[in-house]
Amino acid sequence: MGKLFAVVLVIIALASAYPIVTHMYVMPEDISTHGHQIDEQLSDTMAEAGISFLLAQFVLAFFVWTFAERKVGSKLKNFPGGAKVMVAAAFILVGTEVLALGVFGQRAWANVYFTPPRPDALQIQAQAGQFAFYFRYPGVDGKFGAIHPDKIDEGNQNYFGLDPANEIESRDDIVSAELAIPVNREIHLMMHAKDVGHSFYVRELRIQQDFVPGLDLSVHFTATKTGRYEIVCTQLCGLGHYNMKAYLNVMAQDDFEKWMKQKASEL
Amino acid sequence: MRTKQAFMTGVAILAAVTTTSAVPGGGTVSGKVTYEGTPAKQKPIDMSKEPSCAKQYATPTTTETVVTGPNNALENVVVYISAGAADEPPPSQSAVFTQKGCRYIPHVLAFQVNQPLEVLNEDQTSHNIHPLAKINREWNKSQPPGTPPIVDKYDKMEFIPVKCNVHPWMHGTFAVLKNSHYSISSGDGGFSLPNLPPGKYTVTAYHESYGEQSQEVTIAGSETKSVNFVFKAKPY
Amino acid sequence: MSSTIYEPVRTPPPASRDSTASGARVAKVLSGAGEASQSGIWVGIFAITMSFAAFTSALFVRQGSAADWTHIALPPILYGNTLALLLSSATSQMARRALAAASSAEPHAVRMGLGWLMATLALGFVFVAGQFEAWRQLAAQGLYLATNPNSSFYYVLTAMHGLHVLAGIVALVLVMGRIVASGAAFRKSTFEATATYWHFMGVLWLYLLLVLRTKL
Amino acid sequence: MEETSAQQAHVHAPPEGFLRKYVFSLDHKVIGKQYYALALLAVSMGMALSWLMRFHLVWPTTRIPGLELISKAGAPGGIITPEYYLSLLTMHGTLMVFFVLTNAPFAAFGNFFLPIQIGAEDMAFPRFNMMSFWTTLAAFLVLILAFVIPDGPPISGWTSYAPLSAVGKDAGPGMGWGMNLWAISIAIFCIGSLLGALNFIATTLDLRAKGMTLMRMPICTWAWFITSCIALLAFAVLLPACILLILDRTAGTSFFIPSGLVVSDRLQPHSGGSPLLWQHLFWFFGHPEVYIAILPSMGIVSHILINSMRKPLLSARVIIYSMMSIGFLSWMVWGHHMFVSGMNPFSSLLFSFPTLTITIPATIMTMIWMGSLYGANIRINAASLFALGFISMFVSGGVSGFFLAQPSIDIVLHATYFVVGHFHMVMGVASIFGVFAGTYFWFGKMTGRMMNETLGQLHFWLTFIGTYCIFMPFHYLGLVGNVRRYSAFVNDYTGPLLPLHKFITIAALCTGAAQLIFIFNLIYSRYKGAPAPENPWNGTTLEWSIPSPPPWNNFGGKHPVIYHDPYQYDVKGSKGDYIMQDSPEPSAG
Repeated sequence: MGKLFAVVLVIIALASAYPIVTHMYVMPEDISTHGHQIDEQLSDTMAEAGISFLLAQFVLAFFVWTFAERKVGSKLKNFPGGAKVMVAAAFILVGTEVLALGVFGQRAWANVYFTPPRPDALQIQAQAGQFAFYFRYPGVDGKFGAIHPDKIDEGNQNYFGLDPANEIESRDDIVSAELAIPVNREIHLMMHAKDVGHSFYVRELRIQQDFVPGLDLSVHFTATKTGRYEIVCTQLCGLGHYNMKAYLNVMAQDDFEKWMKQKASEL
Repeated sequence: MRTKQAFMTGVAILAAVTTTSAVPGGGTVSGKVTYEGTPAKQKPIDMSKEPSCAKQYATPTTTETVVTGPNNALENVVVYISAGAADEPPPSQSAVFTQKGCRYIPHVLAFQVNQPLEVLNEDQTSHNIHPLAKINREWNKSQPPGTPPIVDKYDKMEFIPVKCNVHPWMHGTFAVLKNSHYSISSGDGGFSLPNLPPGKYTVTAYHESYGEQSQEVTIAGSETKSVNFVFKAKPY
Repeated sequence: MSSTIYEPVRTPPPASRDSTASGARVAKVLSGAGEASQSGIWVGIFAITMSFAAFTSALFVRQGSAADWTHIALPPILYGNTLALLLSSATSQMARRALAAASSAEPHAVRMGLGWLMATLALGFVFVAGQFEAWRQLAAQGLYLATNPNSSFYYVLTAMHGLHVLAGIVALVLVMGRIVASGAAFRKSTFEATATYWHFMGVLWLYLLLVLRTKL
Repeated sequence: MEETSAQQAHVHAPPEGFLRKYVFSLDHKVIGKQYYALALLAVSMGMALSWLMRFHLVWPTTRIPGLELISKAGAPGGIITPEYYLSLLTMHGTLMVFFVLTNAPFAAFGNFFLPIQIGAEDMAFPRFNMMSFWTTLAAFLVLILAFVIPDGPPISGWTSYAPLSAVGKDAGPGMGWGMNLWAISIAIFCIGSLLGALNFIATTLDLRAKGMTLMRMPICTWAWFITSCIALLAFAVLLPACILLILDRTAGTSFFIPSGLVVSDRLQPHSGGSPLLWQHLFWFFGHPEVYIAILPSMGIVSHILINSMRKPLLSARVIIYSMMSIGFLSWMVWGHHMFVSGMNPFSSLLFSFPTLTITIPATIMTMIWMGSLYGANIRINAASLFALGFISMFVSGGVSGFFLAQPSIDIVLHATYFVVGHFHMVMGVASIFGVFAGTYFWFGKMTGRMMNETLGQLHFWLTFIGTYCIFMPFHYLGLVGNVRRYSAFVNDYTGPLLPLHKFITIAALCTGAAQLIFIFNLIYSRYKGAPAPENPWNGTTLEWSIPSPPPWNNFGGKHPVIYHDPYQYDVKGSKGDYIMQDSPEPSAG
């Protein structure tokens, strides 16, 4: 039985490692300027964690194989060096690993969160509500109209609660269900939650940030590859959570301008 | 209570009989609903979040909060007798509210108090029906594709905004009315309330964005009275 | 080799050290959980402190999270209540002293202790009544639980503390019942525990009062 | 009141009558069994719910016959609606975390064995002990009441993030009375757990038998003691959080609800609240809760491993100190659940380091366990197999912690199936393995009859392989970015993942079915099992020095005196290869 356990364990360990080693399941290609750091961090961690995983399982299997169900009265002995070796080893191995991961991990994090957006970044407001995202562009006047929660009227596509009757700024605000952005231009996304907590997750952008009601957060990123990518909500927000998504549409600069004109004409 | 009900039904049936028998003698109120001023521009709906619906439209459909027709006709206005007519028992056939292409068909559904209401989902995605009733009991149910219709009824008169939580652009209206004398203005804004026994009536027109208007009208015999409503339209 | 596991493994344990130490413990165990009620009450106090720490840190976070913090003027009667509670602490201390001297030899000590406990109990009731009065005064000003965040926290904190005081009152009554029943032969441990708890109620209230007064 | 009950514990007469004996019993052994039974009921429900969820995920349009009878609105025509899926998810999480992972390894085994292992006749406060079980049961009943009310169970997940959980019925089906019941149930549960923890601590401190110094307590006693210290703090924080939540929902206060929220087209009448406040309070409880779930299993596994290895651990002290430091560190890491939740990015860094540091004591423990296996003579049986399985499972679930502890990686893995796989392995399966091991090891002592070994080992193999088949793939899904808590896969990228999801579902159904073997084994052995001797495993600790099952007062009125450290195995020159803790026979110096 002990031998069987060892064999099964080794098989499980190898089988578990196989899809990782062969990159069977991976994130889609990164299209952001900061993402590569996260990816490197991820693969470094994968290497370290993977090795410790296999090592631990194999050692466990080996010990069980060797020391299970020996004949009665067979001489027992202790691991040379005893506990002290173990503790020292754990401290050195894991300690360094932790430190390394910690320190390098912070670099990637700092890159995303501690660098302020460039002043010329394109400002877009994102609003998350049950159960859809809507995005707002300031329009020609470059100003966002104020938000009046009491004026929200979804049947009439007034998702942000704008008051064009009384406020000129909001008349030219462009509201869209897709996030259209120009390629290679930094986007400063200001995040506003209409009702409950939501989250903004684009795998290709390596960006995930919660919408917190009453707290206006923002993220900034630069997309380097045109195309259509999925924006999904990752914060449980109610019955339609699974279906809360929108599209990120990265366009060439002139396509983006065309798109803006077309949207403006619909106003 | 029960006896009262029985009595009411008796009366109602009598009324029904008289009205139906009195079709030649019954009067009619008809007319047009129009608007003045500039109504809000109906915006195209972006359904990209729901591909199965989006692909049903060559060009994106627009919102339906204010639907207008030629020469200022105003559609989707519920015209009904708010006073003067006896309450009637509900018809047995049910009013059907269909979700198709992530829209409500019809956009405004009028039916009677206690008349069975059937909600169908003909889409490939699951919808959520949330009638925001204030007087009646509020409910909020999801309807995955391939599930049986949701059957319900309302026991008090009310205009109930209906929304789908999953698809924020989906909005409609339930008009729960006390009698069978109602009509929803068509593309040309026209409506007609036939079979009115002689009497004095209050005719009311309800629009989801522009509110209510009422007019008095007296029917003697089998005449046809013409009543028109004009709503004030706002650009925003 | 067992020496590598537990150092030192000497057996049988040096009678001097071990048996006296734990011998005493066993004795206590036999005479009922004397120590247990003491450490029990301290553990309980620790838990209560923790949950009020949670409440008050919530208060501070909430105070910083939004601009809607309208500071309410505390009803002056609170200070009267505070005084009552502190006095009750003192009287319970007197009771403690009296009862410590109590023995079958001098039964009057028991009566004295009971008297002090009566006073403690009365003052406890005064405090609770006073807190109710404070609520009524606030309500008269139109300040209710949901009026503003500050009043919300005021009601929550005072209510929670009040509940704990009531629990203490119940415990006091029980203890006094015991003392009346068994005279000088009553078990001191539970009384001690109750007294400790009662003092803690006073300390806790002072802390809450401070928190409710301070404006960040 | 305390003292009468304490008195009860030591001078009370044997309980009379069915009610006193088995229902409102003051006997810690009966209460332990009651907890075990409750956990068993909860785990069966929780597992059934996970079956429904997994089934719906991969066969969304297939009718589930009979489900309509349970909830007509939730499963019209036997097809699960999105909100009912979330209800199942919420109840699964709540049942498993609170009523299984907290009750089984801690409350159940702890109640039964902690007093025995320290040589006490009962808990310090048997009345409190009884109360804590009945409050927990009440909490359980209140929770499952949500299944039968028209509103249905809540849909906001076991973490119940505000404002979704706070705004009331506008937030969706189940968020009316369903959510109220949830909050009330958890509040009650907190009270029960606080009473229990208080009792455990007082008992360990004051009722130890003569000679039972702290360092002579068995490792599992230590684990239960440390766990109760954690629980005392954790639930003391969750209780206020629940009270504030209930007030927000019912009294119109605004602790967690900010201004200007429009839910279901209705402007909410609240202002100024802080949603993050709930997250902080919840996770300040929530992360220690993870260790409340896993530490007792660590203790039980160490206890069983030593016995099956027939030699002591390299160092029991190191294990105990590691458990302490884990318990201590668990208070500084709650923020790692909130890396992307809008918390100050600097604090993310602050939380990241202690989180990574926790891996050090965890690794030390693992290495001590494995290092001790070296040169042993491991007795293989159902109990020891599950103990070994625990180590493997703990490692597998632990390494994925490396990823989630780093804010930068958490950006892409947060809220994906990677997280689900991680915590199911490390706190779910691992801790349940500890419970299984404990059951096979102690069942004889608890009931007087041994469990069937063959069935036990069969159960192990199926469960061991099955759980790996279920939870390893979760990590792969997460690496692709598959978001958790989705009731249907409508995203473009989920198509190719469906086969893997099907595999998981099938594995889950099979593994679940395998648990029926365990249930059968429990019932069968309870009545038909071989009679259990006093010391079937040649154990050294006090529970093996008394009959199986133990008499109502454990030691038959005698007061054991302790001469040894708990694990005197492989002792030269002694008759057997072990010396009981209470035997005066000298151990080799």
